[in-house]
Amino acid sequence: MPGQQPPPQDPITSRSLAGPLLVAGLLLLAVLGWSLYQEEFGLRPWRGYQARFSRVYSAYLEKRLADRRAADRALDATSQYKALEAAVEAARSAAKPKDAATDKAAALVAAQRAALLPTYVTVHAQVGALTYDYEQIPATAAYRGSKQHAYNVMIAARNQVHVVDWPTAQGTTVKRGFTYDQLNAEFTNLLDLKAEYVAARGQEDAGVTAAVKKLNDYVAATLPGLPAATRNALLQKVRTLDFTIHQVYVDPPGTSLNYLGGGSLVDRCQSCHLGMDSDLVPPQITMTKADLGLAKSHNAPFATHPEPVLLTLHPLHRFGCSTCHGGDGWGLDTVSQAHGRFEHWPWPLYYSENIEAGCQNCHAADAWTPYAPVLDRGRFLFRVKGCIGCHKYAGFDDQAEELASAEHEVSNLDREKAANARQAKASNHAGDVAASNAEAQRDYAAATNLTVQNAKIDTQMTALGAKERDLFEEVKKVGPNLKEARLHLRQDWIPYWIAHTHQFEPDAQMPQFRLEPYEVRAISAFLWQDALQGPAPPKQAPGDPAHGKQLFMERGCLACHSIGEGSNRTGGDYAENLSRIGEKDTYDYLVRWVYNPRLRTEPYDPTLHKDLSPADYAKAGLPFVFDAQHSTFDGHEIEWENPTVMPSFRLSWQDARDIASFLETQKTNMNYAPASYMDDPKLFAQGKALVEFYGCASCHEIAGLEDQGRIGVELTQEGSKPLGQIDFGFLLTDAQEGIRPDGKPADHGPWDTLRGFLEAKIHQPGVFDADRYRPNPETRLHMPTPALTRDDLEALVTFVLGSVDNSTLPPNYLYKPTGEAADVQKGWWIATKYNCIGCHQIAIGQQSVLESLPMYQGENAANLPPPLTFEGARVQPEWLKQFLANPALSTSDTNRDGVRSYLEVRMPTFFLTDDEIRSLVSFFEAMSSEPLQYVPSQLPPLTPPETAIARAIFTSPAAPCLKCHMDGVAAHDKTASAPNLLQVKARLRPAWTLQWMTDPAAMQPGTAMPSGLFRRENGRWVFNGPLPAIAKNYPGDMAELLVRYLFEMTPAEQQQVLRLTPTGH
Amino acid sequence: MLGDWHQLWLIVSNPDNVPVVALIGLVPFFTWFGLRQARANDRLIEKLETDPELARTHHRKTQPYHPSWAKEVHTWPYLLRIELLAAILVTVILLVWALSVNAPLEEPANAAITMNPAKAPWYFLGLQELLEYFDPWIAGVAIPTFVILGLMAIPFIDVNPLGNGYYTYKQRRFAIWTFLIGFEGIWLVLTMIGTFIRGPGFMWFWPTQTWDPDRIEFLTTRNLDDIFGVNGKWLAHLLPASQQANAVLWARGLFGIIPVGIYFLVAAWFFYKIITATPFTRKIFGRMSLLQVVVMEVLLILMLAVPITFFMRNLLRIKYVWETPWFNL
Amino acid sequence: MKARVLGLAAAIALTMAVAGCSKKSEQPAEQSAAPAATVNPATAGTITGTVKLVGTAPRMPLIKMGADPACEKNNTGPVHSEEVVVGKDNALANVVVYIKSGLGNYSYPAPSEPVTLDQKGCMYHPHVITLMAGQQFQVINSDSLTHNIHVMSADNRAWNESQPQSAAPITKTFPRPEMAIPVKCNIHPWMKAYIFVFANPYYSTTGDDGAFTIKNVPPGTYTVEAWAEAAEAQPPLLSGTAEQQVTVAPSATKSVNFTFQAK
Amino acid sequence: MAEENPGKGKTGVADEAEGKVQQFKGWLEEKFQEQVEELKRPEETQLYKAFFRVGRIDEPRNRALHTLNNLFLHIHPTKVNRDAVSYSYTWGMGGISFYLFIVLTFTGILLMFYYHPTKVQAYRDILDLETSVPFGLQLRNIHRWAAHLMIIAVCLHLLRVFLTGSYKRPREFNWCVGVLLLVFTMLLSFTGYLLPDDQLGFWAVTVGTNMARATPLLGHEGPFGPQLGLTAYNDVRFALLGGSIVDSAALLRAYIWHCIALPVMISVFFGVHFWRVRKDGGASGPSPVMLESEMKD
Repeated sequence: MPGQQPPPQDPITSRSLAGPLLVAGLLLLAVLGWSLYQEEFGLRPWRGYQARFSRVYSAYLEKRLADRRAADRALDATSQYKALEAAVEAARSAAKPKDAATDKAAALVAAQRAALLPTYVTVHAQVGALTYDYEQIPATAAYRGSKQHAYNVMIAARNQVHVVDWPTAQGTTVKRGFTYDQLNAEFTNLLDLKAEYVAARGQEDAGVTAAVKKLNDYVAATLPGLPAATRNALLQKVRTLDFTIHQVYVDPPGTSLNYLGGGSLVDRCQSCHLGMDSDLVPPQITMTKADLGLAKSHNAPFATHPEPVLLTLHPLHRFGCSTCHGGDGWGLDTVSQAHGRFEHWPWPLYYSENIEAGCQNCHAADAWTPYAPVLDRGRFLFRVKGCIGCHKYAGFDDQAEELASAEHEVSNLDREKAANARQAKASNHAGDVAASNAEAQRDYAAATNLTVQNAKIDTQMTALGAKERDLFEEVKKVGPNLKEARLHLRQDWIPYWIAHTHQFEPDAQMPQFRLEPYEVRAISAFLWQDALQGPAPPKQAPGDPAHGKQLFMERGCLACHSIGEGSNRTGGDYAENLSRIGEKDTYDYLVRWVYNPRLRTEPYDPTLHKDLSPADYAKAGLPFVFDAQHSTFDGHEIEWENPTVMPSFRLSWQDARDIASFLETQKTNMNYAPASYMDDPKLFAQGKALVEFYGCASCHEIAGLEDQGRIGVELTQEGSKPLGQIDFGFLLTDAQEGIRPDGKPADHGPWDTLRGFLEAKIHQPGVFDADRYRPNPETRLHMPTPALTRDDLEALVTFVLGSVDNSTLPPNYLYKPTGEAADVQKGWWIATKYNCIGCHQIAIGQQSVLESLPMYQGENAANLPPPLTFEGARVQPEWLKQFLANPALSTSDTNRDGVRSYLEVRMPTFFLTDDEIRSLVSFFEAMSSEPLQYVPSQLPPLTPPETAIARAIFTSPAAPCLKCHMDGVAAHDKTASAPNLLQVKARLRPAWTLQWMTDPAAMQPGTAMPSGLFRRENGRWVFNGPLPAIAKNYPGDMAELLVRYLFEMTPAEQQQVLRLTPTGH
Repeated sequence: MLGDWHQLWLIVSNPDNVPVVALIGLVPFFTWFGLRQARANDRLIEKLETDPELARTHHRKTQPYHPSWAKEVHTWPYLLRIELLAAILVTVILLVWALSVNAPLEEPANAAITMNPAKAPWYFLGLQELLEYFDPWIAGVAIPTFVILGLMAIPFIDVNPLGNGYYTYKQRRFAIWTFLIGFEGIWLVLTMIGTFIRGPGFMWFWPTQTWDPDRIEFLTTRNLDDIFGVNGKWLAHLLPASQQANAVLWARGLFGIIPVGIYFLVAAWFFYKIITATPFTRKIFGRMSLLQVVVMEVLLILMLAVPITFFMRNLLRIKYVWETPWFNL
Repeated sequence: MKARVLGLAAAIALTMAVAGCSKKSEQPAEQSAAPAATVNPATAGTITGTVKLVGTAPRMPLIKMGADPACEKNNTGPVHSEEVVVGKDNALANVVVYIKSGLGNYSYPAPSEPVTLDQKGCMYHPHVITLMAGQQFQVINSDSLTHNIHVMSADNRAWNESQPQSAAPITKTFPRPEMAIPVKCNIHPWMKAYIFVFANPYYSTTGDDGAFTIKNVPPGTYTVEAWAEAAEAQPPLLSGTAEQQVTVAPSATKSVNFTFQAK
Repeated sequence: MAEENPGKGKTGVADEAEGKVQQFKGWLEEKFQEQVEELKRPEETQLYKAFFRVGRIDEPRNRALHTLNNLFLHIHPTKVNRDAVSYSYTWGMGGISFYLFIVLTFTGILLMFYYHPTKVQAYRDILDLETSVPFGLQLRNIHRWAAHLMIIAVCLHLLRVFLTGSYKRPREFNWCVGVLLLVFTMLLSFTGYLLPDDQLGFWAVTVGTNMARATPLLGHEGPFGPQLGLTAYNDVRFALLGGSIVDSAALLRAYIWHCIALPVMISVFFGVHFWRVRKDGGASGPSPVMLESEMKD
């Protein structure tokens, strides 16, 4: 600035920047330090986990090691151990002298070889080079001289004698000369000798090896688990654990296991979940957090897999972790990143409640997934709660879709056939006018092929026709047939039920719709007016409620239905609770229903799209009869039965009346408001629109809406739905902040995830309507509210969450069983569809509903239906087919069980289709691992003496077979507890029968059939009781003899033994 | 719903928005910083203008000066040490930034799942915002091209010899205003709008308003010819029979020329008025060749068109003023 | 200069276009330019002759029809296999004589009357059937039992249909010429016949007298062939020159004889 | 020599030995001092001179030579305008931009070691980079933020240059080069956006390249594009992406633009820019103010 005194020094050149530079430099150092820290620790939290794991796990191992050492010491003190140890010692000392001689000889050979080796190597190289020199000189005249010379040199080298200091057996060293050839020979000889001594040594020690093995086997058998030495090595390894990333790397060829659409799977989960690393925790060790003393820690991911068998089925090296569990296998920086619980990871770890969702990813086609009870429950509920009514799910009760596709296929084939015929005609014509014979022959051949093709199509169409027929019958509806509402239900009850479904029945299968009163009125009126007016079911006289109650309890109704509410509730949850059935059903209808629920008022003709009235039949000149034998009208299939899964119990009309009378007593004193509007025709159109809107026809048969498909979203791949496509409505902010729709904090915090959405949606679908201006109720979300417990809700969430688009996974990872496993899955669909598992135990460990009921406890367990765990091995497939088609095994005497007529509980008639029966038979065979093609084994016929012996055993007092087994005497059969042995030949398999007779309790614990009838003696079964004189000298297998006897049982023989039986009656 | 501060925080803390947030502070600061020095220089100029004697002897900088000081200093060490310091500081800033904020990585690319909002990187958000107002070819191609060419044209149309190499405001009022309007008033503001205002569906959300992907917006925009009811009926008589059916198109096309033409004329006159507002600017204007004037006018007119369109669309709800079958303005 | 080049190009293009057009229009003309002539009966000649067997006729096995008594009903006596049927003077029957080649471009309408194959006494009558392509071929069943007619043609569509007693005649046509199509009845395996389908009417089958006549032959030189079943059998029962060159003068009758040697 | 005086044998030898030791000590000290002195002036050592060619830098000539002789420093003149070293004038943004470019090149090369521009690998490489590559996450963060910072620095550089009128004669051309460098900087950043192959980059690039559809004459949705027979499969967007959608070809193209083509181009223009800075008279100022009254007409 002018006028001012300039500063004495130039501010630029004089000022030092050292200060700022120093500060900046220090800052830089500090930041670099931060960076290093972040790299080493901040971004590597797994180091901390590994350090901690090393600490707790080595403590765990130390403790176990000490225990093990003590156990080892205790074992060492036992006499067996000592004896075995002594045996080892004895063997050792026995082998010692020979060993010493062999070892000495071997040592000499080694010394000789060592002495020979340097010379051998040198000479070998020299001769080799000289030989090459000789060989590479051309054998022409021009080179003859040099070739000869080279030859001489080579031969000289070969013949030169090399002296070696040769060790002898006496320990001295002698000079020994070798030519090239001798060297070779000696060297080979030494090698042979060495091999010989090694073999000799092994042979000499065979005794020792065997003894040691015996000892080790004994130790392993007495003290399973890791031996102390292994444990110690492991402990050292864990103590000095190297902190590294542990990862599973799977790279199946073709596609990828991850959902990124390509490349390998990298799961570094084990970097923190160290208990899963089999290098550190061998499979013999299973430990929980508590075992490690960290029971209360929420941050100790060190336990081993809780279900080791799953790891055996899905080895880590093939499946990794995230394939089943979700999460970000790459993530290592933070827990939330590793678990994929951050915004940008579409495949977060499943929460423990939904952990089995992972199974569904690959097991989507299963009807039953072992080790996944929650998932199985979800599948069960998906059907029972009627989800399947509205939501398509590929492979799940898709007979309707299959039927449609079969029809489609038929029409395609029809078209193809017509096209073929046209083409064949054209080809023939082309052949007729073709210029050359060769061409003509080609044309004719083409035409012939097409004709044959059409014939093949015909066979296909025939098969499809049969399939269609079966499918037509297999299509079942979740809810009752509402065409019969007018005949079936009380008028006043209908609107109440629609409006207050869950008040009337808290765990109803039918979900609660959210309806305005006018909607309820319109829907009720429509259903009422739309229903058939008649012909009414036959008028019934009143029955005996007391007898009805007894029958209701005994026949097995409770396997599916429940009765009583709250704590009084007993029975299964497969079908409706019947506590208030008396308030809704009309008596006459109920009697017919109980008698045979498949009986219909009028059949429905899907081709003509109408219910066929008696008048229609009359017009066609046919009697008004429709059943399995009269399942067509005017040449096409008709719906001749109610599409319900409820079977017929083959009751008499009187029994049906009694049960119905009992059920009619099941009611409260509730008064229903009269519903006079039910006949108001003005409500019809509005009601119909509403019924269509809410998709009632998805679960019910409703006249005029038979063809309405499923109205809901297909859920087959719901678990892969991008979050962006999900409408949280006005709950998005709440979801992000973790506030549940009811205002409480959500269990897992923010729930703006697919899982959170599904949980809220299935629990209370209506919440997503909240705060929305919906002047017209019909603009609300359709989905009704199902009645679910918390566990059931999670089961359904698990099922839907796991239903992902698995097309990106390698196809061979998807569980698509073939052979037996496929039969098992197919059979389970049917077994669960008809609730076979309500009465029968089918899989080992599974419990039927009846088993849990109070009236089948204790000794009453004998009244249970038979377990079917060995059914495939027990009975012959042909017999099973007949039985499933007609469980009474009789066309006339049907009010009974075909096999065990003494049982009160009854195998009902399910009216299964041929296809279902085939599937079930294959299912039982596959469950018992029986080969698919059953060829009855030919038993050697009994000789007369054998018959006599068998009869004697059969009737001996020690084997009172006919005391329990039915024998055709009516009075006895009532109290019998086992089937008639006359059925054996047609029903059972000999192999099973033998196994059964010798130890029934092993196959069916708690059976009335006693075990120990036979004892094993010299490789054969011998009757365990006092032997009848005639049988004393029988040399053969007596159990086998008895099996053969049973397979030859005739009524005459039965009568004969009946007379002989000391316990006869 | 306003008052959703969480939403605002989400936007501001979005890693990729950090530079934009930084710009909010940096650009005004540096503008102020530069203008502050410009003011100092302007004072000096004023002083020297009034005192020719001093002007002859003065070193003519606001920087401290003494005749004994060297006019130039050695690069080594005086410049390089500063560069070193700058490099260290930049490194520190960068490392701190990198250590505290992770670069975003979202879901794997998936053409089936549309991002909502699908936004360009922040430095292109201004262009993306323009897409709301112009046809893509204008916003995405024509405007960027004109911006680049316009920037490159600046040295050739700014004939003002003053203010070369020093901060000054008074000597370059027009140039500085134009640049600041273009750079900060248009480009930066559009970028800010694109970053902070545009939410799902590229809808307009005021700050602190929740970004609701399901929000329903009622937006009507009309074309100018609709407002004036151009229907081409009167034109139909003048057209050959073959074009009768296209009368509306013709009418619209012709009609559109009117407002566009008017705008060009008015804006040209407006800018002419500005650049000839003071004697000084008239002097500068006098130095310009015809080509320079035309190019400058065109560029200025086009630049002004951006904010005008912005206001027309957002306040007057007018979509296009000129419709033709090939392009719309 | 430029204009000239353009003009040249245009000229070339035009020429090519014209050439292309004319070429196209030629093709259909060529096809329709060959009108099939009809034979002038005034100048047509005749080929006649006989077919003889030299040597001893091979013994034909007796056909045993015992399996089906109904077969025997329609036969008066024992029936022999018809591979070689020799008439008086060693005349060879069931030989087909036809013009194999040398014919010009003539069109021959197929005769409207059908050729009939009768199944009688579980034998085919006649044993050798000749007809023209497109001519109707009728099969009748005079037996009181079911036959099937299995025509094993190669160039024509093969077929196999059953004909119960007193069923309506089966009518078929053979659109393509084909020599010696075997016909079989799978129910009565001895039943055998041959069908000859010709494109022209110049064929004749010898009867028991071994004579044949081919009429209405336009003048010219032809190759005439005689086909005898037994000469074609594997192994052949007969041998002989089956082919001869024949020149027919206008309105003349040319005589040709064929001989087969018994082996 | 030790035998010279046998009488004093022992002591003589000892003394002599001691003397030798003393002598050696002295020599060692001397040498040590020398060495220390030498090390006090490292710039005088042969090693230093071999590298830097000139000695002490506090001598004016040497200072100038130091800059002149250094390949890396000779983009600078040996002397600069005394006021041009102040941040308040230059803001240092040009230099910072260049420094950031170097940082970006350095981190970019390291990142290239871990990255495959394929649909299958790209995203997974980033995941790997973030979790298991040493310093991978930091590397990526630095690269990302340096890119953003560079754009900011370039923009502020533009602002400074405009405010000081530094585009005026004789620097018009260099201004144009600078504008191109701005464009290149943005394009570099933009092409890098796609490389992680995540939703962010994918949709940003989709939005960005969709504009190219509308290029007049060159895009199939632009004015006169359809009339020229352009479709989604032959227009400029197709050329940019190597396909009609953003897919593997686009990834590869972005990678090559980002790692090879654009860096090479920007380096060339950097060279031009720096060269012109020097040829046009170094940093533009601060120049002495010019008075209106001195303006020539």
